[in-house]
Amino acid sequence: MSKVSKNSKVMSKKEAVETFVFDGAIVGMGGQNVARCAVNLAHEIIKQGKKDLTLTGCNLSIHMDLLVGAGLVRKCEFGLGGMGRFGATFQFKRAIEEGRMEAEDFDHLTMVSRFLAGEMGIPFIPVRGLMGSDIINYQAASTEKKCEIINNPWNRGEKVMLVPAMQPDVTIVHVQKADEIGNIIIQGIASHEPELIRASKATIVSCEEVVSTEFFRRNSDYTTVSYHYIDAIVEQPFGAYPTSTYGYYNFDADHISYYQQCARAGGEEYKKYMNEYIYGCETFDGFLEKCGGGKKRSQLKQEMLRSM
Amino acid sequence: MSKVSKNSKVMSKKEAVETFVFDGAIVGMGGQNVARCAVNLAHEIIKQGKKDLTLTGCNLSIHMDLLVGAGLVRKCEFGLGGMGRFGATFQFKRAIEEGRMEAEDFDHLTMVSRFLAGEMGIPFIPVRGLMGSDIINYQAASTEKKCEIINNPWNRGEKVMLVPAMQPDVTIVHVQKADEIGNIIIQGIASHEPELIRASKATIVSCEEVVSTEFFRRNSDYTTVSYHYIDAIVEQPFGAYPTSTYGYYNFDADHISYYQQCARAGGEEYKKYMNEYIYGCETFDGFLEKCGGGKKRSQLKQEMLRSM
Amino acid sequence: MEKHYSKNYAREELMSIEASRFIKSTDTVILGTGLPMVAAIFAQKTHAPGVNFVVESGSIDPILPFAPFTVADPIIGHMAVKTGTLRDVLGCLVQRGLVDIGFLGGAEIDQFGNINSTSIGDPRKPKVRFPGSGGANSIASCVPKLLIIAIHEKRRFPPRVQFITSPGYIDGPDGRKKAGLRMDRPDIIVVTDLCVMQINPNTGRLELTKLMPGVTADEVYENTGFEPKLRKEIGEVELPTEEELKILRYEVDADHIYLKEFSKQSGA
Amino acid sequence: MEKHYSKNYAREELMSIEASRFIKSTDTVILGTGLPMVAAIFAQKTHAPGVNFVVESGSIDPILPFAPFTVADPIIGHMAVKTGTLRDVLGCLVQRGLVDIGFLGGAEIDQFGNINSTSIGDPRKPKVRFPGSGGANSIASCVPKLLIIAIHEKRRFPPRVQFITSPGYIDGPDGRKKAGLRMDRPDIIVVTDLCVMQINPNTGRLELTKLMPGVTADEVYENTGFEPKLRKEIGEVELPTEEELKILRYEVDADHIYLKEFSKQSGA
Repeated sequence: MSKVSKNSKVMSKKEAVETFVFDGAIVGMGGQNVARCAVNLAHEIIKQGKKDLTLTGCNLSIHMDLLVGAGLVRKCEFGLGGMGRFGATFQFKRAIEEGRMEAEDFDHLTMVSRFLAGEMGIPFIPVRGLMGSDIINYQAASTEKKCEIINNPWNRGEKVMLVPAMQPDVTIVHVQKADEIGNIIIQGIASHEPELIRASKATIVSCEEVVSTEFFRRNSDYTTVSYHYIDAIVEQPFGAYPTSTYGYYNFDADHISYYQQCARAGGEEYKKYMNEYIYGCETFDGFLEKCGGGKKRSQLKQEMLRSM
Repeated sequence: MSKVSKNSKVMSKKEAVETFVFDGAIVGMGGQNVARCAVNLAHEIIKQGKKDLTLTGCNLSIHMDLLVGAGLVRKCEFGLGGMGRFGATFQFKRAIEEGRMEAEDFDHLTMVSRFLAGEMGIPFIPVRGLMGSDIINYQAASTEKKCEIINNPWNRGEKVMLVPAMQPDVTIVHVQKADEIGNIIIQGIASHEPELIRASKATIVSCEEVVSTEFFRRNSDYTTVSYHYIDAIVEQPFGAYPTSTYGYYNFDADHISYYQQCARAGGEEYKKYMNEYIYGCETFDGFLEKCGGGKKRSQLKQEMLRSM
Repeated sequence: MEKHYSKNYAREELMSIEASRFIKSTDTVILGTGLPMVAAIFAQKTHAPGVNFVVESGSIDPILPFAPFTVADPIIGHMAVKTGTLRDVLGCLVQRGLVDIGFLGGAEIDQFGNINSTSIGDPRKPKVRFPGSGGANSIASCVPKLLIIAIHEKRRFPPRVQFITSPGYIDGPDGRKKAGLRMDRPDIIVVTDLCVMQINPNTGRLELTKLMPGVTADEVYENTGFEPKLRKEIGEVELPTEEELKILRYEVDADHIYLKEFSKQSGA
Repeated sequence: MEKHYSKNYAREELMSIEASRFIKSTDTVILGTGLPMVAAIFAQKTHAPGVNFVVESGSIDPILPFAPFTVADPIIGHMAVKTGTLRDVLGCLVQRGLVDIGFLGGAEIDQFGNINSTSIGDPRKPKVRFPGSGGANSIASCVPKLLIIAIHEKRRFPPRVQFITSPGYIDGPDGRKKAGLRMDRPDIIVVTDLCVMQINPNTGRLELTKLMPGVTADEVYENTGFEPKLRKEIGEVELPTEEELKILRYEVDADHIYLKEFSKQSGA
């Protein structure tokens, strides 16, 4: 059985999440901070109530916080959880402080090195960091062995830190362009995503637009990741909202701030947010309408054009 | 002292080779087979007689064979030495068979993994190959430790093959476009070059055309390697001749075949080639003129256009 | 559709066609230079239109109108979905475990399916030096199915290669496992101009499974340095059709780079 | 050119300007989010026009017209020579050893220059959870010069951080070497709104090297959880010029995202 398919992978988010996300899965998270978080796919996972998830990535942001807030996450394995000037990811923060969720702290470079080992099919990889830090002195109860220090066979006496490969069960990522068989282009900064996607056992891609395979074959120098690693293509314009998609729209500071207010308050206020903006929206397009609709969308498009 | 410079690095090949190539250096070789070999820089190294070189790369081709034929190479560390349908790299073949040159055989993936470790600043990296082969049962006399097998700390009992990082002293590479501070774009297949260049302590780039830095800043998704790794920019149209440069010109089967005939014959016939085509040409442009001049060049351009 | 078989073919041609038959339309195949390209492109143009190729130099799923001159021929990236790097192909596809078939040639192939493309004699001062591994070692180490195509000559098929560049079963059924190779029981198929040999994973040895039309087992034994066991259900290689030969001769290898022109070769 | 010094500034403003003075025009600097961006962009707009920035998210040498909101703000790639990946920046520049300065903030900074951005209390069930390392651990592990900018508060400068996220000298002059860090004696400079402290590699401890105008050493001690030794040649931070303040206020942080508007802050 070939692991790679060249058939059309275009499907609904519902089908994609039903097929590739399962209870207990390790879920790779694309995007970072206020940029290109696959919020539309996070909403769908919440609606389907896939639980006991382990989330992994570099800068886990609002998409992670939503899943944590929905009570679906048992562990995060990451470089950072937060939203920069918008403050902490409050549901994440509280879940850790209250001992309801495991946090396996690494560092961005360590995480991307682990995905690199994953995409290369090798079991571990050295990193120059971590040594001397408390990151290696604590590990989550469910982690078997976080890291290992060995002697450098080429320079005895030199200690070398090894970290294990990470191959998530399924990764969710939002990109600018994809074709129906799964070739994708990420425009602008690509963070940890090329490595993450290729390391994952399955990947669900949501995209701003589906373009032809011919487009990729005519611009083959610009393909970020080829179809070999992709399992589902979901077309969802503004799929990263309220975070940004480079070249398409800015993040929405108003909605993010409102989310942060609810997430920080927690309790009823957070439930209200979830009910109104997730459970209460039949579709992601419905969510977008509720958040300001076409007027908001053209404003965010304009803002993006100005910053390019 | 900062290791990175943003000053103009445009210089003559003479100055570039004088400054960055030294006797005994480990020289990284860009290009492969009949594509984008930095033949113009190999000619300059030969003219300057830089000796006791170790050449490293994946598919070492005519640029390597010329340096070996000129008697400047003491060792090759590589994936393959050859020219596909044009046959062996005969000077290389003979130098090994006669015990005049060390051959440290690896495999393409192993070499690129070694460059990957080099560019990442880590001391070694695992590979899944080599085990069970004779590649690990022989090593050149000058090699300290070719590879090491350890137990996987995450799966005791599983053997894992490690290979050491490779950071060449200087790499020579020919690309399509560069700016004066050293940003480069490789069009078409890029083989092992991104990793090789970033792993190297210095890199000399020859290019088909020097474009503005503005060009890179306006097309920043398409930059292959940023200026941080580059030390010299040499503008030399047809600098890969008689090998090809994608988007610019095809390889010249006639000249390659003629070279192969001379290299296979060796002795006087090879000396005659070297005298006529290298020592006898004051400049690389002079060499190009001798090889058919403008007529040949437009023929090879036409051939490239037809294959794109 | 009725098949019009032809007997006007060279064995080298049928060898390429037969090798192509082991490729399915759903396969991802990594191609070495030479005859593997001829056979694989032939497969894509005939029974396996969906097959996707990757080439070590960085070309991912190109559409090759004819067999390129080398893995670095400018045509190698033609209409690829991605023109990437060696790491993309050998690292993130082959070593990552996503490639179904590795398709190689080799200077020496032994009874265990080991391939030598390095040297004859002491590797440090060899009698004959070959080009070396290229990507072959990694490919042979990692893929679940290895397809080897080679002209059948006695010296090319010794009992034991003089240098294992790319491991087959090394020295027996557990050879790969003992050596530490994760892919410990791959399928290995050798297609020559005389026959097809396939590995028996329980013995770690090649067995004779098919003969070219008109070739006898004795003829194979005479030209082989070891004695491949005969499979019970030994078959005959299916003849090529006229259509197949036309595609091979006039589309895949139109310039006769890899296969001599049949009319010239046969003196017809 | 004569300098017109100004006394109409907030200490936070001078803190950013002072931090920027440690950046040279030839430096490659990796920028964390927040005040490091303000100070670094200020340096580029004034005395260090040639400086090149890299940002962990993958932006290489962007030209930033103003301080971005986060490391993933769409403006972060503005006019970059390459928009790449996290691996490009933290792997192939920082870990590779090509970055001169790491520029960070931190929730807690101790006398050894260790930074905590992880948690207060038992890390498995902390009293306060911070965002975590991001790229800071790798940066602090690998760069030869670490620049830290932070508001001076006693609880922010404890004798020992509760969690070493990013190692300074760990526990003394040989702390890094013992831990196995190759970059074993980096320069560490801490710029606050009260003073400048710099590491003494022979003791592995921060020393007080400069005071903000009008601030006394006692005032620093009152607001610090440890007692930084006084350097003999202790100096005063140079006042900002009117021109510098104008650039800081109206170009770098025009929307007052990072620095409060001075007029409002001072009540002027």
